[in-house]
Amino acid sequence: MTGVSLKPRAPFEARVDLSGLTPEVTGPLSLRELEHREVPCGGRSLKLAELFFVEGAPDGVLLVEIGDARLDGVGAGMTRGELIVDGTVGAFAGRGMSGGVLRIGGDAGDFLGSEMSGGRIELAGNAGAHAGAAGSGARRGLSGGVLQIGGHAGPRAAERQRGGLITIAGDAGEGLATGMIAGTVSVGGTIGPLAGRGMKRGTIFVNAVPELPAGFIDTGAHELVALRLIARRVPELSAMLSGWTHARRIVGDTLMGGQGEVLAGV
Amino acid sequence: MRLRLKGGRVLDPANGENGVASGTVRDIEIEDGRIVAATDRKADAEYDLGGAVVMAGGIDLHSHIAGGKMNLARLLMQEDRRAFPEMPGNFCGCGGGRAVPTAHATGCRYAELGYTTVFEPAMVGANARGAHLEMADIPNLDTGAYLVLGNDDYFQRLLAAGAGQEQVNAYVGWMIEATQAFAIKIVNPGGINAFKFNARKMDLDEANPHYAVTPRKVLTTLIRAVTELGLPHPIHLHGCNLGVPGNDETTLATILATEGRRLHLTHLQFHSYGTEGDKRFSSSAARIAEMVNANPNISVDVGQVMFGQTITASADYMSQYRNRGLASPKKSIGMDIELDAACGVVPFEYKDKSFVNALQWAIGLELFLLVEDPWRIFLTTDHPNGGPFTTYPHLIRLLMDRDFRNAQLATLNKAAQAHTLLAQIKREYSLEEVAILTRAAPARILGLKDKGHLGPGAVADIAVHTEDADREAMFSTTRMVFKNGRLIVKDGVVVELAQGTTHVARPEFDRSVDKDMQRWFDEAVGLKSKHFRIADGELRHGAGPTILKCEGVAS
Amino acid sequence: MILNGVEIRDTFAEAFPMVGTRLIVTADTPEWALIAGRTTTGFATSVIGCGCEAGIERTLTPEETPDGRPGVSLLIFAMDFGSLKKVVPLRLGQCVLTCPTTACYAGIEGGKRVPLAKTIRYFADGHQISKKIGDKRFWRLPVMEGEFVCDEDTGSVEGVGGGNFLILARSRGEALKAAEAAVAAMVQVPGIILPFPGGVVRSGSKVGSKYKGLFASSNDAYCPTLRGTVPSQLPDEVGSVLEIVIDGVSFEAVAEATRVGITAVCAIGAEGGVVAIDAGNYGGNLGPFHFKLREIMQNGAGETA
Amino acid sequence: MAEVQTIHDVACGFCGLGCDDLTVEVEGRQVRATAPVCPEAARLLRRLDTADPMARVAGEVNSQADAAKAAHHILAAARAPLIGGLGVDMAGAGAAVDLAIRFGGVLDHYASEGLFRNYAAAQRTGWLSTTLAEVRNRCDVLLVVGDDPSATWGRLFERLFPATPLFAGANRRVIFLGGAPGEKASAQLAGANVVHHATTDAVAALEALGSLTAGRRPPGGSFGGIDADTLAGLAEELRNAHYAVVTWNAADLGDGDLVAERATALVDTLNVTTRAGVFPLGGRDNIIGVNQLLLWRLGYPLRTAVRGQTSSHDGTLFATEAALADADVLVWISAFRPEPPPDFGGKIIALAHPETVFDKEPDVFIPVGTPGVDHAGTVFRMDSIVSLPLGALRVATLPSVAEAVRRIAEG
Repeated sequence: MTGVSLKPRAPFEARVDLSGLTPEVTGPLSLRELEHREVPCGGRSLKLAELFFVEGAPDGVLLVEIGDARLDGVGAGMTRGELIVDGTVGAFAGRGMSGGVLRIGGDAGDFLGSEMSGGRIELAGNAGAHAGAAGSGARRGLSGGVLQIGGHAGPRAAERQRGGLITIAGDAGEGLATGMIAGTVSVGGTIGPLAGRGMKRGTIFVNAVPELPAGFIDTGAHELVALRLIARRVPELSAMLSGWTHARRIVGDTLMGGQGEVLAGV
Repeated sequence: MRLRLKGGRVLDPANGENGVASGTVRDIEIEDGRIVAATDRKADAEYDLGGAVVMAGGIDLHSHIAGGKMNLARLLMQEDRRAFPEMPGNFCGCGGGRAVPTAHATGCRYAELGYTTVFEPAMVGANARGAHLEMADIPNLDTGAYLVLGNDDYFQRLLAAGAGQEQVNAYVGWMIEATQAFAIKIVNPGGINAFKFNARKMDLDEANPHYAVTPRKVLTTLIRAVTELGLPHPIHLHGCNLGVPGNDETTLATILATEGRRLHLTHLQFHSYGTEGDKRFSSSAARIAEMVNANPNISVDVGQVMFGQTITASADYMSQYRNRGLASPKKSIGMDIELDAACGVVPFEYKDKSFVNALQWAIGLELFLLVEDPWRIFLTTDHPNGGPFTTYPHLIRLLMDRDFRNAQLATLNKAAQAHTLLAQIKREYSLEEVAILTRAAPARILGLKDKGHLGPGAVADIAVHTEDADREAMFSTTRMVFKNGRLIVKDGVVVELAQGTTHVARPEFDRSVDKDMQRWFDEAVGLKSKHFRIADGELRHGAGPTILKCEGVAS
Repeated sequence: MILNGVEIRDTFAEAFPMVGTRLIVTADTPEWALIAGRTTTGFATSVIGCGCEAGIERTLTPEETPDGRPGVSLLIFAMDFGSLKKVVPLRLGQCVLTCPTTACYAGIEGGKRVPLAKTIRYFADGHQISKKIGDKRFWRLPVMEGEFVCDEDTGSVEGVGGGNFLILARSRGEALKAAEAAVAAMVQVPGIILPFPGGVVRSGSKVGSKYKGLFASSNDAYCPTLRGTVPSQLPDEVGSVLEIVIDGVSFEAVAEATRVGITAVCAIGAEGGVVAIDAGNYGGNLGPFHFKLREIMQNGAGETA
Repeated sequence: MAEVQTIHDVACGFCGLGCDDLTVEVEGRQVRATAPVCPEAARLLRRLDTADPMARVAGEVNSQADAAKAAHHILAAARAPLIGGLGVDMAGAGAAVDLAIRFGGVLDHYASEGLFRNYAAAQRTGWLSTTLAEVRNRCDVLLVVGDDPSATWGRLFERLFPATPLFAGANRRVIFLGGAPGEKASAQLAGANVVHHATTDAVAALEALGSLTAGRRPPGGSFGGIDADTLAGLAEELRNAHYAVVTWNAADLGDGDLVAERATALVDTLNVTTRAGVFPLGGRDNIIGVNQLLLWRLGYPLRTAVRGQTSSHDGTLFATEAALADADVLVWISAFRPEPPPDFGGKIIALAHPETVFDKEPDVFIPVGTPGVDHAGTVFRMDSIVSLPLGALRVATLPSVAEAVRRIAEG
């Protein structure tokens, strides 16, 4: 095995925050140094070794064996390297990440990839609320990179998204892309109410037109060259868009003077 | 409790002592928190200073350390807090921040730089209780606050109605006492009030749209009030047109308006801008310094701009609203406050490659170097408006080391370099001058007789620095800092927390004003005047203030 | 050196540095892509009068283009980067934006950026939409016909302009036939264009003029009707000369095109009326790129001076 | 019988409006407020001559000292405490932060939901706001978004609309966008020109109003159920106002965050040409004061976790409901009212109002006095600027939160 592996000694009794413990940080440390590194756990801070078996050889890869829904901040602040979680993670996975790859085998809690600016997150399961969104107090959600959600996404995914790409293979919850500033989000499944509310710019790709706020205006179906371009240039969207030559273009949120669009394949 | 600090080179300009120049060392003796004449009695503790430089604890007479606007700044700039957490250790307050440090971090970082007294220069009356609660949580520092006055509707109404000076004096006295203030600050005289009536600018002789009162009238009336009430510190003035190119004329006119009465011009750098050159922005530091030099009634602090991210917080909502578009990151808060004042909070990043920012930097240094009397100019960055106070050691080196200064200058925006005469200024501050700027002179202008010096009777607030040719290094780390005779910092690190006191001034005034104040608060403000008033016991967790009784000069 | 009866003269073509860029223009049909390509590269024979030299590099199959539609690849060269930044948006705005069904993409990744939609997006009057994929941005401009899709910018290369060779033939008909054969072969070489009409120039020039203010004038040494009246390069048997001028993205591309072109001409040989291959130069002092004909024909490569 | 003592100008710390002109009658241990007082304050100030409950540990009556010891033991063993409720005065808030620094834990106030909805605007873009005395005297057009706030702040319109404002003039305009004003509001606003526009979607109505105010007419005939022309008329009124104020209660609005954002944007637009401010409602049980204290002590607002000499803040993860899911100990502090702790499976230490009725007996119950009734204290008003000294109305027999917490810390 290459890289460092963290294997929880037992299910966590409180939330553990791994923010900042990224491959580029663990890489230069010896196993012993890593074991002594303190991480917040509930109301205390504990040494990593009190929570995990720390094994392997430090390099650019970090592996978390057996996830835990109380494990927050996995890959938060990552700039390079690779972080793989075999199971489920808690909140803020990949928050503020600017590079590298984060792969999560299970589900993720709230704020997955929030304020992310680069790199790639691949989530196999479902994401909680606010995936790719702006965290509390932050002005912008995901502004670059790719966030791929294999399952469903909770409410307010892509809120205040500023750029980059979010793909949701399953359903998206209420308030998708609320206040979206720019960027692209695609949803394979159904979409909850009030998607795109207050959206300024950006694109939401959908298979069927969802219920949209009053400020959205249907401009009809159009043959769009851009669809062909995106289908070829963006591998993450090829499967969804490759059959599309025409799309229904619904522009909004005009109530706020927005020029975003919902594009639905026809 | 008797302490003896042995073998230090004592730098005490207030008492004319310069052990650095003479090379002589001597002991300093402390008894129960105060400096006493040397005895041969046995001390409870002795500290060998090994020839290090000994000065009185630093005094910052203008640094925004408490009050509602600082909390708004914290709320708005969580980035600052997150980026600079306090280091864990025995004296960690679990807070942090650099531009707007938490109360605990403020007290600790100031102490580590050898400062022991800091004044909050813009306390809004409506928020005074909150400001005092916050100051009580600042360890290691004695504090005090200047009350923002002159834009309040009560005062504007008085002037509009042609009230006599006695009536004004009574009001000012009442407000000082009610808010537990130490001095009077005027921010954009009348401008904040005018902004509430939708005026967007206010010159010295421009009439308030509602009251028809001019800033000149506000200024001269309040100068007279503090003089007649006998407040130790003159009016602390943040003048009209802050930051506006061409405000140099306003500043010069303001100095003339004093007609020889004492006035302190704060963050003068922001008020020394001309309109020459292609960019219509130029340095008027030389003109203004000349005027300051010629008028011994004027004292100033600079409000030096230091490059990097900071956040600006001011009662001057009119100016802050104007600067709102320059916010970086792009967000800002403004607030009209209680018929009293206002505030504006705008994050700002001073960039060395920006023409305007680089020139602001140069203008500040020009002022420092061209104002001749070190007893009338004080070292400030208007923390955090020009930059955080933690940049002081760097600033001191800029003043003391011409080569360093010119090397810094050479890296700045080229056009700005061409617009400053800084490179030609040969002056370098001496250690003694720095001690005057940061200790002796502020104590004197504040009327704090037992501070800023090391003579018998002085409060034993003492900073010990190991001499280093690199003045930034020297002032970045203190060897020892004593607060009231207790060692609180050793080798640059806090080793104990001391509870400071809050200085307040107590003038005599005609108490018949109270009846009118009650009516005003009942009818206009919608709050009982007695609840506006702050009791002594509300300060410093019940310890109460340190009161400086003022003797009025008026009959 | 004599190849199939054709003398390869011991001389060199002297070429200059130019900056160039490549655009990929697609359309719904190959015909419309070609129309867009021709229009965009029209009136672009020589920088002297056109501001740039441009041509269709080749046509592209749908599989080769970013949006999966038929397209053309265009090369545009100018004397300096500043001019290139001016002429490209101008031609894009007048000839591609206006042309039905087209889209325009960057054809070169690296180098200094030449604005495409970055400049012409303002045509959309605020309705332009941008999309960033990876670090590449493209724009969508609403137009009457639908949407015009265009990359934000394209890269540029320091290329070579003015590579050339001269075909000295017995007659005009034979010269033209040889030149056509050369062009047909040369257009297959990637990275080059032949900016003159049909790839051929009949009015080759020399530097300078007797008239003030003219920088170039008729290459009298190669004009058959002046033989004897001026110092001539033409033996008696030569009745007509045609030149092929080559601009390319690199020295190698131009050298290769030169080789391919001369080879095609030599294949026609003396039998087809070709007498000699010559090249235009200015004594080697003006342009840094020297394409030595004999070396190219011997080694298949040249060298820089 | 003790004689009845009438105390005037009593300050009230319950709803955040900061009324300080209450009259209270005190008779021995009994306390009752007389006019002027709102029903809520009257209820919360009322005290009967009953004996205070004793402290309890696991349901057994115990001394305050032993209860403090038991609480100390629980906290010392705690892995993830939540210090919640936080209905305390400033001294109590300081003690709660000390407790968090000592034992670690998440700090949140039980009424913080509205605060954080407002922070969606205040922290992200900032806002231009105003305070009570400014609204009272300057506001000539008041836009009230959502339901009539008088239900929560009984004297709000009485405070905002005095008989003779300094500047606002006679014909002050109040626009209710949402619920209709109730009887109380209508009475308090008798001198003002009141209109009501019901809306199915306050956010959409505000968005359209914002666009219209900025001079953009959005496509569509009605927004949130309000006719576009009506909204255009309101926009005109706002633009012509000398000092327009927008107020709302984010805690009460499902999309409170969006209301705060849209109101902020509207006020930003207005300030380009005239003056305006937002006046967000809130402030129950000194939440604003506690939040202020956290900001200057920890640098973060409520919903902050302290652990191992660091603190971190998150408006979602450290909200009471979310934090409870992971907490093992709940320190429930509610001194202003008998607010019971939320349903929680772990150990509960309740520093609570003596009349608190618990669904489940807490592990430790320490009854505490009420600031402004049993002991003096300081509370902040909803605008975060003004704070009020609360006085003691009777002799305290219960400790203040600050005292109780100090005893717990000492063990």
